[in-house]
Amino acid sequence: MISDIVAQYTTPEASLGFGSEALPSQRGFLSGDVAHQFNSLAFDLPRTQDPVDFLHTYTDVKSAEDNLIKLAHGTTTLAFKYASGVVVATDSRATQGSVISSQSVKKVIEINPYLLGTMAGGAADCAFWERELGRRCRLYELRNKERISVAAASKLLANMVYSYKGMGLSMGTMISGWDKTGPNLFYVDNDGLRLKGDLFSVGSGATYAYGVLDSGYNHELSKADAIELGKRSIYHATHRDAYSGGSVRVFHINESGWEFISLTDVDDLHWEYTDQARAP
Amino acid sequence: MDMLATNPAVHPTSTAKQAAFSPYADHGGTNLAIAGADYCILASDTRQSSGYNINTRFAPKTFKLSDKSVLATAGCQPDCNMVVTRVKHSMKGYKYTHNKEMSTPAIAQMLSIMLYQKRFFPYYDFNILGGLDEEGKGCVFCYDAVGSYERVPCNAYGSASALIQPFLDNQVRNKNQQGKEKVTEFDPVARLSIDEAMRIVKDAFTSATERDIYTGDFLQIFIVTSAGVEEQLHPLKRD
Amino acid sequence: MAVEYDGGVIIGADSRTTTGSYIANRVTDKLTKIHDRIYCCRSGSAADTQAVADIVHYYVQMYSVQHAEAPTTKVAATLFRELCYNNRDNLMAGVIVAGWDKRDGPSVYSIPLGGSLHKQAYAIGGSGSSYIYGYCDANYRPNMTQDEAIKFVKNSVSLAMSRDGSSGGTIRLAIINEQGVERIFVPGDQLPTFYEG
Amino acid sequence: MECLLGLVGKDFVITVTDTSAIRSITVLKHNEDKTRVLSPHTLISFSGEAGDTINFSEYLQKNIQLYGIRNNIELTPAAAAHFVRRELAEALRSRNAYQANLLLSGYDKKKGPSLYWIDHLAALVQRPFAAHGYCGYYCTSMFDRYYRPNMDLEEAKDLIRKCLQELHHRFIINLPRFSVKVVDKDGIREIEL
Amino acid sequence: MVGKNCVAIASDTRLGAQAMTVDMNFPKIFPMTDHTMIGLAGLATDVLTLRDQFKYKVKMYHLKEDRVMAPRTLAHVVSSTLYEKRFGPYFVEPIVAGLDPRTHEPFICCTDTIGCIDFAKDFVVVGNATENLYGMCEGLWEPNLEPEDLFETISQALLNAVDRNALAGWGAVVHVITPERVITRNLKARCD
Amino acid sequence: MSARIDQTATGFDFGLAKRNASLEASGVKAPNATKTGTTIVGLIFKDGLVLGADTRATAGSIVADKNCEKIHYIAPNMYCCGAGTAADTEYTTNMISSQMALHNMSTGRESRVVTAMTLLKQYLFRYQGHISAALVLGGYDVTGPHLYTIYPHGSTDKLPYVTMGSGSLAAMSVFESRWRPDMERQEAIDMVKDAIEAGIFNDLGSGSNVDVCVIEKGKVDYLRNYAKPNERVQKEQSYKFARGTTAVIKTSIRDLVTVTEDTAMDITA
Repeated sequence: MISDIVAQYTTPEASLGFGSEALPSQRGFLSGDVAHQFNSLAFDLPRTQDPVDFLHTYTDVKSAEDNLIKLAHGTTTLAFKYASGVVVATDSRATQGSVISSQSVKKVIEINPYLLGTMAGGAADCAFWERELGRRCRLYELRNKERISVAAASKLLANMVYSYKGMGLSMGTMISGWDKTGPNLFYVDNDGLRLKGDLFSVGSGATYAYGVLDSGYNHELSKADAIELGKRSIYHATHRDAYSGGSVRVFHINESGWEFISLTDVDDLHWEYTDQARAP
Repeated sequence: MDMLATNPAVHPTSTAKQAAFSPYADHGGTNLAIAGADYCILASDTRQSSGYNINTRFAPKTFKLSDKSVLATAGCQPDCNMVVTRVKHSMKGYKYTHNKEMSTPAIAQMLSIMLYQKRFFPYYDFNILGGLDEEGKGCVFCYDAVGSYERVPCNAYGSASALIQPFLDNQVRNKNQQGKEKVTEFDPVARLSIDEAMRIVKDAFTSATERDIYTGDFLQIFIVTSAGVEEQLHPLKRD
Repeated sequence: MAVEYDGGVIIGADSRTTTGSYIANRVTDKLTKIHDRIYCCRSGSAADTQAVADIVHYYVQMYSVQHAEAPTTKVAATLFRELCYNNRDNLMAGVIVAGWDKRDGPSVYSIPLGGSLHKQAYAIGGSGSSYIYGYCDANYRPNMTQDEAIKFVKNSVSLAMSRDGSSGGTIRLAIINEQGVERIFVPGDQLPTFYEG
Repeated sequence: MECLLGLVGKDFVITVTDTSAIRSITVLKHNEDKTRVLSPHTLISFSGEAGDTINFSEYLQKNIQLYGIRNNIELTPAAAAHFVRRELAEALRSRNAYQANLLLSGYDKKKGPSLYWIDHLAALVQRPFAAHGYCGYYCTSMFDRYYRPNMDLEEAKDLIRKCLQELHHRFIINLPRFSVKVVDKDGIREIEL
Repeated sequence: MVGKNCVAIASDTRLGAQAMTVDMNFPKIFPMTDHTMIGLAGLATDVLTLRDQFKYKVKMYHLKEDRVMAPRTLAHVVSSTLYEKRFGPYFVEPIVAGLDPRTHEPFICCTDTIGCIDFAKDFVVVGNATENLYGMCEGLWEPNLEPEDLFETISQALLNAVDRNALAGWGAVVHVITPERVITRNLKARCD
Repeated sequence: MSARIDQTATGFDFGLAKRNASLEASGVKAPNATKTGTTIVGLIFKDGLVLGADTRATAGSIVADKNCEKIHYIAPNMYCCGAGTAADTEYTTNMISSQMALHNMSTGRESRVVTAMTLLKQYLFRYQGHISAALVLGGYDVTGPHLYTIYPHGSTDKLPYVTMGSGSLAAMSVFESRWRPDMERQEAIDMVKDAIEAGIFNDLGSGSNVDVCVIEKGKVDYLRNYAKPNERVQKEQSYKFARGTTAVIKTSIRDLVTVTEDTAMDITA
């Protein structure tokens, strides 16, 4: 009886913060799968009638309340499959309202040597959940002694995010990689939508990227041309969309996993392309 | 489904109608950090205000975590204090578990997850974690309210961040200056001596004090070097 | 507030104007002269009541020039009523008009927020009045002497000032009768005191 | 929902407008002409509120033609553009703004072809290529990528074809037919892609 | 910005519809007299409408008074034009910069959307990157800069400020007005 | 020859109001008007009165003007400090000042403070507070020194010492504790300076310098920047750039000799 009363007034140990879970949890430190102790990341919720509405009031850009907590948003990312692999390209700008908070964000997240995830929408959401996905893929490998397929990995992410549907997560990501079936590309977003496809662009600059990407794409592109197309599409998006910019980060995936290709400042690209246009 | 047991909408929270109470307040103040080759400078003003009133002229919001790490906070003061307490608490737990001090990058990752744990009831607090990394090079990590972070050569947060940030871009990262070496992501360290950096920090804050009403009173500077953390206090305009 | 007594009227008010919780003026003169022997007490929005009082003052001056005699208190009160009633959506003005004239002798008129006009033996108004209805009903007697009337007003206003947050400061009184007008000022530290717990 | 594109070539201006007249979810008409001839070498194409666009562009048409008759000289495209902007800006004050986004393309014997982008708030700018409506989100970057100054008609038609193909490929709204008009020294004519 | 016997005025050249950049060649600085220029930041349509209005008023003044309008006078013309629309203002914040036609004394000022003039001796900033510009100018400016140095200071202030604001940039133009000449330069700015 | 000034024909034109409403509905954010947080004070002493004001104008939380003038001329013997929307105080005092000049010419007498007060109050009352100007009006006329406060809605108070603006509480604390009737000139000036400095240092909406204006019989001393307690410290270093630091695409120089005509339409056939 007493413990019930006490329990009422003490926050459960698990919610004291992720770090504190390093302490031995009730279920015994060594018994069972050690990984379980990290599973129960309980999120704190505001004690209000409608927590989602609360969050909307204080973090949504469009809310009337002069929102105090602006989250980083706005971006352009793309990925496409072609004959010899997958090209992933992103910009590197994060904006809070019209203020550019950073021009050097890493929007390609290396989940594991064979899996890449991209970041669009909430920077914190994508970074956290794709890092969590990396942890789970590693556990999968340890448990099953083989690398997880891209389809399964993207499904894991979709399910994780789906359990928080409607609570305000903002994520538009592309999971790409190489597995037994060859190159694979999936689009996953915070509504829990998961699409298998050959070519996607996500973010506020996506339409501009699509314009150049679609008109320049064909399945038999050489690796160099594919990389150039990816880079150029991002450049055009950064040029026309105010909320994209910084530099273009390009990755390429083939059978031996992903490979970092280049990080080029969009400013250099702009003057390079304008000179090109004027030259011939 | 081990995550959240029930759908948040039917969570048994109190049904009482919430008055126009807001759990957040902006207590103003500005922070700045510059990472050098072998040093890291964190500077912040100590004015705490709400609305047009000054609560106090000396309310430090930058805290020494260890000999190699300092955390600067800005936003809602109770949230800031809570974050600092929990970081210190976790660092102590880490020390007793692993018998070594947490490195600055380790603290950075932990702080990111700790902030994200409050993703649906965020701390209104914009942190800058500064110090020396394992190789003794200066490092500065800047955060948004829910844990997205990035290692940068220099950064400014708080009410005058919009004023100081471009100034740092120009003077520390040499942006838009032909012929000057740019500071890239691969080596995010300012090419400045401590003295040059200190001059820029002081000028940045006197400029911010001129134009931002929430910045002023005192300038508290932490200089992290291999010799440890040196603290300085300089006066600022009080109007 | 204002009260009729044998031979004249006593008009009195506190001296506090507030903007929110800040006392903008702690020695305000709420007894506004309309004519030689007609005064009014203003309550509600200072801007509205000042504007209305100025306009009535203007009309009353024109009246006295055109009729070569002082207007009766009734005339002044009716002018107030016209303005307050016709603009009642845009005004927040409660006025008490008190004065002495040859025709009716002493008279007190009250014009509350709605713009209606009431001739009364005594009238109280403003945010502090709700606290002293009891006291006034209990202590008012018709045909009081001048001193009794002064004591009655002083006590009533002082009681209101101690209970109502937006009333306070000093008490300003005026005795209006055939001889003319005599101003009385009661400083804040010499108010009549009562049981305050 | 409607799309307007414009492109300045070597000695001509190409203007592309969709030809669907849509009310709520139904296409009422498939060959709607969303342009008006302001003068023999000046064409205006419009998109926006049905009533406003027709009413306003015909008002312009009448006045510019009257100018031609009165002064016995054709109003140059630059002057016409500024006249349109002034009328639109003045309308902002006297009534609700005209909900009309305009592209004005013209050929001036002395200065050659020119294209003006005017939005419903009367912002005016001369552009080598321009777009109104959602097609701008797809085609602007394509114009950036493939546009060259002094393109000849064939190259320009090819670029327009690419843009329309992209719209059919990516844009949710089905715009089956487009009207393509060219303004050059010989005047205004409709061409097939 | 004020320098030694000279003033400089600079602006970005973006015309955008919210997030989409429509045009990269939309200067917001217009010459009014030989030694005076007006910068108009805000809603594009009002920028063009007011440019025509001020040009008209300056030319009429010149015809009527047979003398060139001084920048201080122009500041008051701008201010009253805006205040007339007190309860339905133009969405524009103007800057007036120039040299007095007779004494060549530098003059700068800016006004808010309803015409409150801010006479400054060092610099004035308007537009949607104002906070960034205040930070830069307060940091970089110093008195008595030669025209060439003033050009560098104002350019660096503008470029670094717009690089921190998503809705500004895409090219920049800088005018330096000295008693003898007006030097106009287009800067190589980031276009993202 | 009526001295009455026709106040009905004010120049406000509401044309754009409808357009702005629809613009703001479609998300265009209206840039804000400069507001002066402000500390303004006035007090009466033996030989006249002293007005005081700070010199900071703010736009939101940013200081727009570090040395603006808040003490406005009304008449040779009358000045008026303004707080609230900067443009409103500027234009309102300016308009009444011109009306006072006209009134002075038509009556041939030195103007009275009560006239200006009445003109101001009726003008502000008409606009029901939408013209947000909070004023401290002071002057020395034939009937002696007078000090009024005028609120945006049109109400006025006549007092021996007054403070207005966001720093008024800080300033009033100085006056309430130290004001005495019939003070000497220098003591009055010092008290006004201290009151303004109380506002400058304790209220974020006020700052920079202290302006003082002493008005005595037939004599006015407008002491602009009487005290400058907030000079900026010398910067640590100069940030002058090497010439050529900024990348330039195109340079064009216009020698101010020829006058360039606008591009008129070429009407040759």
